[in-house]
Amino acid sequence: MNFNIPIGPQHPALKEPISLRMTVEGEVIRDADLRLGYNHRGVEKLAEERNWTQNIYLTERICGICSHSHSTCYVQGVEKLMEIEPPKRGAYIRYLVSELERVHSHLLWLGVAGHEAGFDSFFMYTWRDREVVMDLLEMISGNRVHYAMNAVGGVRRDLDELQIKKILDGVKVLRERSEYYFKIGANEPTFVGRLAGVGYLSKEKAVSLCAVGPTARASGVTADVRRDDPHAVYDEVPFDVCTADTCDVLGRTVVRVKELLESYKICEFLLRNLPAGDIAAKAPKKAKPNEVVSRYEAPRGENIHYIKSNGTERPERLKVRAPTLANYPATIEMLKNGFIADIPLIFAAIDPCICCAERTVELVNARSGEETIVRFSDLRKLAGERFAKSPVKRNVAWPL
Amino acid sequence: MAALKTILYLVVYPGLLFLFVYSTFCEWFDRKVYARLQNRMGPTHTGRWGILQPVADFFKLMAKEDVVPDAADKTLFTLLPIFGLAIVATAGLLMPLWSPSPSGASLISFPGDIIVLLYLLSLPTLIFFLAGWSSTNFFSMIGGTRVLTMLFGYEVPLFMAVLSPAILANSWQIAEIGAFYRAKPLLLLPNIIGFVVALIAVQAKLERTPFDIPHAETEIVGGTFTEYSGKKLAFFRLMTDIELVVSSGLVAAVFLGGFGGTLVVRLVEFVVKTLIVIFLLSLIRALTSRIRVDQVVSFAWKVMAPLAVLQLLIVILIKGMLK
Amino acid sequence: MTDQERLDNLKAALGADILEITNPARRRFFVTVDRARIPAVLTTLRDKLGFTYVATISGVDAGAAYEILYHLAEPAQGNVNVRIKIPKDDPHVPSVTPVLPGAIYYERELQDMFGFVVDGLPDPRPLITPDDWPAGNFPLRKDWKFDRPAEIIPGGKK
Amino acid sequence: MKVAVFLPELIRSLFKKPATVDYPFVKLQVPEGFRGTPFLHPETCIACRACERDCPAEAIVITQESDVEKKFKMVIHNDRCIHCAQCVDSCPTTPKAMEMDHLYEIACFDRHTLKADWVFTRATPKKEPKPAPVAAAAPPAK
Repeated sequence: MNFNIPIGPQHPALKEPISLRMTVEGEVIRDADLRLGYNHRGVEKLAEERNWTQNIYLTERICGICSHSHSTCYVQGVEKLMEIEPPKRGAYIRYLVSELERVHSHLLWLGVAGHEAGFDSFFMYTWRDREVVMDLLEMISGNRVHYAMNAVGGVRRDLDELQIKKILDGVKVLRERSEYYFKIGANEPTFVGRLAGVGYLSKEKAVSLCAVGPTARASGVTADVRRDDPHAVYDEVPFDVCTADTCDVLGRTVVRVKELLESYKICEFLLRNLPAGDIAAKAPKKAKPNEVVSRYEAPRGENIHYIKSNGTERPERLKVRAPTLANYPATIEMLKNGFIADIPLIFAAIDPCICCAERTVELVNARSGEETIVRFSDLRKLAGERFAKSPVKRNVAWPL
Repeated sequence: MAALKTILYLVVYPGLLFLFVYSTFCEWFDRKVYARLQNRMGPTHTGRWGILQPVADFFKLMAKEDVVPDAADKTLFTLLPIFGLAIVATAGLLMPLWSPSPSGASLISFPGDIIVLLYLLSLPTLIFFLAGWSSTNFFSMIGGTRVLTMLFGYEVPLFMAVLSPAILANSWQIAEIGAFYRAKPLLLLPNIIGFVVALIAVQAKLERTPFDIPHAETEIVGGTFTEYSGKKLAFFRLMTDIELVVSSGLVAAVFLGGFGGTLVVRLVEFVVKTLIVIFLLSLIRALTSRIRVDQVVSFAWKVMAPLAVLQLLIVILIKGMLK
Repeated sequence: MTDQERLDNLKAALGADILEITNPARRRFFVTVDRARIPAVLTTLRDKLGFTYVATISGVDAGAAYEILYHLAEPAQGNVNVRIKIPKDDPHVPSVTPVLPGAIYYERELQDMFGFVVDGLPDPRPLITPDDWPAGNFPLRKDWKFDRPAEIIPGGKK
Repeated sequence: MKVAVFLPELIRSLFKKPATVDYPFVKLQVPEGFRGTPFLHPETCIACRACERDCPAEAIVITQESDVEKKFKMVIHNDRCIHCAQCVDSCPTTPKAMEMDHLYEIACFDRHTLKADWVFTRATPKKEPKPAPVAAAAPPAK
């Protein structure tokens, strides 16, 4: 007996709107379908109307969790277009923030995984400890979420000795915490029982469906842009690419925890070897006509920006591809033959950032308050009409 | 006059009013302990230490709009919360709290009342299933089937676990079991396995983590209660709270030596012992992650049921030795 | 591997399919090929050089014609961007999803955003535009202009 | 397989002070470099419109009041502001005419109350540096 259940666009397991339509047989998922487009803001079109500086903040707002990753990816590209090189100190600070952001994103994900598995204590503890890194980021950049650290040609804020000391202390605390939780989290039988063997994605499938980030690495694919396409500081910093071979949600958890530990190492390296000097180079207002592909390893996987300039102070085209969109085909594959109970876990395991993945369409009149009201009343009218027309049906079937 | 008195018992103590006050207090206690275990604050602002928060929640829900789905079976949909509340409140009367007569310890007390109590505690599960089913919502229906699937898991271990102290006490009356263990408190020790099994089974019956599968919000939204709102939801929530009190009262009565003495002592003992049980339940809730419904059933039959049988064996052996 | 070697590899693998090839930055290659040859080119790249990973597909409105860029990446071979040009009056493009299954969402996105017709796409439903999106509106084309309505703040005194 | 591995952490938390704060009653200090709402020091502004050009949210509008008097009006739409502080970075004057304060509780019922405006005469860049303005202007909102 098959029936369809809609997961989303509004569902407690999804913090952002996306529609997953599951065909289930009892508790087992037979097929899954995906519908995007509930969260489109038209960033790519909008970027063509903004100058290079304004676009930093626009790209930063593509995502709330990995805000630094998109703006870094964009700024890397623009720097290449303008043929400037950020000073060493600026680059170090920029990628220090990147790594701290990865720490906060992975801690957030661990908490979310705990919550999706119904393990709220784990959720509360990881998020409590995440506050440490959030406070560090707020101290460095002046804000908790949108750091606004990037400028074309470097970063906007410098670090002083006191701040460096505070970050090192914070990283130390975080490392202890992460190791402790990793140790006990990996031993809690109910938690491990929920994660192990769930959402299987074989290595071949991960490769052919172009999975990225921890999703791919948990299937044994050693793909990491930081190593594959070394840019800026990453050819100087020693770090390992973390992989797992269990191909399930447990593997993805392990990969993320290992990456946390790697990120602490990178942060410490960057801080200990922070060179003196300027933090930003002077950037011109305009860029020569050219095109550039910029890649960056965000916490969720590879970010890729394609930027084309036309000699003015605005980009001709800015194409953004966020890691979540790349992981959707793999998600569909993972969901098949899983249990309903595992939907949130499997879906959360790619660390979906729906507003990252969706940004292209300009929603008609979403900015105008009045239109929204009109739309709402229209919606109500429509709903009322539909409700009146439809005969009362009890088309339910015994699901067992 | 006697009728008036009975009505007073039913409505005030140990009936509805007492159950309402005490169950909201227990919910507050549970929430507060759960929050403190997670290093949070928990309810803080309504009343002293937020103690009135569950009451405030209840009245707020009562004032909310009540939506009945068009496709739902309206009579059943409306009656179920009332039935559910009535059932658990009746079960509450069986608690050995109040004795108009010197012999029995509860308002209604008769040989075999423990069976009736267990039966009354099974009914809410059926109510939840019907509630989910009559909502005609996919999430509710999945929740409803999960409720029933789980029932097959935990019900038998719970019955067997509660059976063993009764066998040892040689009585089917809650008050008598309590009195037996009050006389011989050392005999409580052999029942420790049964106590653990009963705690876990009660946790499952109350649908709390790790057994909150029927209304796992990240999977199936509100589960059985997805379509419920307003007064009906308030009734269901109150029903869950009273069920928590009654179940923990049952566990306390048979495994922690019951309640005895004068009215006040009896009440104090009841409060202390149920709060201990609720604390343990909260601890379990904070300790574990939700498991899947197939894992529940296999856990119940592979671990809990054998343990309960083991407990029965121990009790029978001890009984033989005592004779 | 140096960029020169990578360039040579590409030239050896693709041969006559290459209309133009540039190497503007470290590990970045832009290859222009003919529109009809794109599935064949991607198959060659996949089989000979191991490009299984398509990072994304970008459509560009380049004024006189549309362009589509297939951004492929491989750790050793670097980042290869295969460009095809599409005349504005005939926006047909063969699908590469049979070659690289991970490309399906990017191709569906292209259809929605640029109005390309991707021939042979296994699942051609709209992906991101709403169900009631008016036909013939392709937002990322340069001639698609959107007048931002004046901001009306609900409530308020002014 | 271990059971109840989280117990020590749970019990420890039970006797610890809560990690959360009772927000509206207890407030945490924001760090020194916090980016709150932007405001203008009208006496140093040279009306170069660099902030207006670079503002990603188009939250700053500068208009000339009259041609003769060099009088300008600047409106900061705090309801649109995204608090990136790019206006502070773009400001070419020393000392900066734009500055961020530490105000973060700017939610209100009417968006119009969030608009702050200043009417000022354009400062002419002088040879010798001006003394720092006395006491920052009052925070604009609320």
